[in-house]
Amino acid sequence: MSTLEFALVAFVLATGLATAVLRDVLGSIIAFAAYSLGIAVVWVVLQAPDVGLTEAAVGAGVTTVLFLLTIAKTVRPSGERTLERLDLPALGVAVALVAVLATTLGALPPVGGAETPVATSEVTSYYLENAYHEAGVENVVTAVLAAYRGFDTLGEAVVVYAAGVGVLVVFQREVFA
Amino acid sequence: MIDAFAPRYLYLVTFLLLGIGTYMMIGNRNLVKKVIGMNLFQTGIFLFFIAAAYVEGASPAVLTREAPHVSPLPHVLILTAIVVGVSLTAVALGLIVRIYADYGTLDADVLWEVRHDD
Amino acid sequence: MSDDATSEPGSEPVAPEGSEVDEPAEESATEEPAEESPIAETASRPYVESPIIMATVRVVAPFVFTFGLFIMFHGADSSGGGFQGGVIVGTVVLMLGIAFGIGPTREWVDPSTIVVLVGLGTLGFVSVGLGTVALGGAFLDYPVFGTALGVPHPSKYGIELVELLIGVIVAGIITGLFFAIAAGTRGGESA
Amino acid sequence: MTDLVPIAVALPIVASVVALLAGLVRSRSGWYVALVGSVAQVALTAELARRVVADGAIRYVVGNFSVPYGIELVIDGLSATMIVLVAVTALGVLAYARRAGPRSNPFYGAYLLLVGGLTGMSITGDLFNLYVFLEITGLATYVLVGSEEGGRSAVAALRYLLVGTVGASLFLLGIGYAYVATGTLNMADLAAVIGEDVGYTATLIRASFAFVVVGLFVKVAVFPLHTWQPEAYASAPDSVSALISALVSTVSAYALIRVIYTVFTVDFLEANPLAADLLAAAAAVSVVAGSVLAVAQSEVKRMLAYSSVAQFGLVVAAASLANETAMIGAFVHLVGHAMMKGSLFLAAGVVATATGARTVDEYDGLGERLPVGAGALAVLALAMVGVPPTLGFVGKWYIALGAVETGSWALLAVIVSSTLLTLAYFARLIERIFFREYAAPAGETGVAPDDADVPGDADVVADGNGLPADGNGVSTDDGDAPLREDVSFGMYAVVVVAALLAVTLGAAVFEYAQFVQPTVTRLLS
Repeated sequence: MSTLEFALVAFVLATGLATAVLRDVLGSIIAFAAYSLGIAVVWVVLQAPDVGLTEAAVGAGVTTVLFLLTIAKTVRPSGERTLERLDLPALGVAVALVAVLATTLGALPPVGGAETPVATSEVTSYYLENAYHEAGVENVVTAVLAAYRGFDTLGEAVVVYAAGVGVLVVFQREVFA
Repeated sequence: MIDAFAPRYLYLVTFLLLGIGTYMMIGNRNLVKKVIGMNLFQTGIFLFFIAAAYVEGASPAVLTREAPHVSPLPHVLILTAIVVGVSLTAVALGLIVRIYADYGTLDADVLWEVRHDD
Repeated sequence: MSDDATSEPGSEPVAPEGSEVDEPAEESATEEPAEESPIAETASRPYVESPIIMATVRVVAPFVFTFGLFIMFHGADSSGGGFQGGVIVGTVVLMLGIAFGIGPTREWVDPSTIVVLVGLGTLGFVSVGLGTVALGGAFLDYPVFGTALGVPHPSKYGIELVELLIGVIVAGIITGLFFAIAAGTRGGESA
Repeated sequence: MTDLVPIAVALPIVASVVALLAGLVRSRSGWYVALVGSVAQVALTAELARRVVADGAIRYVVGNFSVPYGIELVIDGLSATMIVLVAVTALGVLAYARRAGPRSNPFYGAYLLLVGGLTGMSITGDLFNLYVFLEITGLATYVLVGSEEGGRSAVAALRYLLVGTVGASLFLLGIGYAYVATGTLNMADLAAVIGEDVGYTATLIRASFAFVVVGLFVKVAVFPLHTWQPEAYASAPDSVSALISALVSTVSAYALIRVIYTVFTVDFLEANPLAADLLAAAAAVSVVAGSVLAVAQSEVKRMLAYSSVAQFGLVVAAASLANETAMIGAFVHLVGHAMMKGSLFLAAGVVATATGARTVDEYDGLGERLPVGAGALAVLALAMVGVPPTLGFVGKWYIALGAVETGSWALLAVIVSSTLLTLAYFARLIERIFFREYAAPAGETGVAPDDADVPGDADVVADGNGLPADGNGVSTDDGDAPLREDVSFGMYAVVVVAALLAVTLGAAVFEYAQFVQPTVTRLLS
């Protein structure tokens, strides 16, 4: 792992932690936007540019704007303190979860290894070999997204549509006015 | 110990993000921050998948780039999951705006009180 | 990358809005519902009236729009796709809303047009699947467009069509969510 | 033509969009679109079920790809059961929602999306695709819960959204572990790779199992992960409470069984006896805790909600036995519970609409004030308790037989005690309905009579009768129903028909058992 990668991960964790401890919701949202940008760069570093692009557009862009609109419509707790008070039961649950998850760490294949089941799987090599020939596009991610797993993508489109319908139902409207 | 840990540290980051997200959803009283926590929780899982797809020295799964390529499948899954995440966030924020219009507060503890008075 | 284009206009000008509104609302944290007062006033008022931002947006918006379309069709051979492109196109409307106020933007983009766009996008996607079935293939079986209709590179164009439809849905929903959340609730009237 | 399989998912989605768009032309037209869509969906799923009966399981790969690469859809006896149940229930609740509302077009858009999501969950043979449909279902459910006026339902919906998302995310993490260990996502392929290459005791597979099960436990609302559920059911509009209590947890429980037995298989449970024990323990705790909490409720809808926590404990208990009889019992109980609990919520809605009574105390003397509604409610409650020969009895009987066959005496004790506990909370209600005098509180006269509506509901009469698509030409004995203001004939008809079905369908279970037998045998082999 390079220094750059390490600094990046440290930045992501720091901004993630900041969203949790900042008492001011606006501060928390800004920290979250920074976190999203950081994680988008992590995706790019991990050779997932499509995911990086989406994360940047969605996490740092759309989600942040929606959060800001929401607090513009609602309230920010007044800032008598900078940091949240520590909630011990919640911390206990979080630590327990991390501890349980950490027990699986040794069993996970090393990141970046060429011999992991994901990298060597029949499915992965099939996609890489046949995407251009069967789906006619150079970007295998797009080929898998729209062709091989097109049904998932239909579901994804329906989820987006559902969010729209959902907001209409929640606001009891017929149109986005 | 370190030898076993170093190549897997990204998974540990995943777990820590899940921990932070969990903490925020339980510990933070402000509803907006709970939703931010939900987003952190989800991105933690995204990292799990993207890290699993990564191969040292490989290029993105675009055929114009030279082989070897990283596995495209986890990327596709996470693209879908990101979309799901933003949709959930949008609906959650819609609900929050409505809750605020009705109760004038976003404090989860106060809202539970209000609810029990109904 | 596109990060700057999408995030910058959003995060900056809206930020002061939050701090303005919170004061009157904070003390009503008791039983009293806050009614419409803070909502009605913010919905009608433009976000910022900075001529600089207006001018910038006027210049930048067409480029961002084109960039969004480019990303939408770009996904076939390199990174990008309908979803990302749709988000960026939707961002254009967000930018307009922030620069010129949500009210005027909403008049410009008719709310029911958005519903129609989103509906037609979703219907279109499902119809691609149903269409391949009607042409004798499986659901979402793009090569059928080639064998039955003689479309060259049927898979590629099928994928592009789907990406375009996703882009339409996403751009519409982003715009719609923006308007809906900005407008807030409308009392107890059920539509 | 097997292309009907993806159309079973596409149809409700198309109907949903049409409902939304129709709202631009004419408001309040959503119900009619939903009616047409639901009728078509019932016909479509019935046809698919007929083919499964005739030719066995249908396998379909979307996009004409080959199997582990494309997404596979599978309809066998169990998934056919689910899709028919979803379609019929959705149609039945529509008959109720005609008058009871909500009436906006986006509401029916979400309603139909829920049908599409649940159908997709039932028929998919791909683990990640299951996650996608789980989230579509989730989104639709959250907003339906939040569709009631007032802040209470919004708070409940948001809480449901947060908890439900954690559940779905844990499920996704479980998929991640399975994928990292195997490199594939197709359920059948996963089972093969896990069995041949990875092994059932690998840490990654165990972790995957744990996260998938815990994630789905949240969706099923197994104690103590049920915290979202009572408030969500209690604060939603009555038609929504009925729809989601009947379907959402039911299909999630089906997904749980599907994943445990199709992906991890019986061999996993044999290799990890602790996993099966923990499932059984969670189930037992859920049965007892759910029942005890139900007894403690004063609001009727909350009581019914806690009752679901207990009843799904029973289903999970049956699933943990890995025994054919118990598994058939689990499905009989899933279907029976869906019908009875959904109708109980509708009956509670009828009572609340006609008399305003929403708490147990307010049910005093209801038998005289509202004989049909109260009678149907009592019959459904007795069926839920498991009084022979009702549907509730047969399901529990099969599960108990399964427990005897495997020698799981502890679980048998749980099942028997569950019956007594169910009796405890429903007896309280029935006693108030029939053996207490109604003491009218000052100024309480239910809903004021305003609009006479009987003629306008002629079309609903037809739907009410069309509801039992699964045979038993029941004629609605409605002659004596004094139609009170705002309780439409359709509302009464659904509840009465469901009560009659709950009593009579028990007799049809033997044929159903024969129908699912081959699927269950294959699932457990």
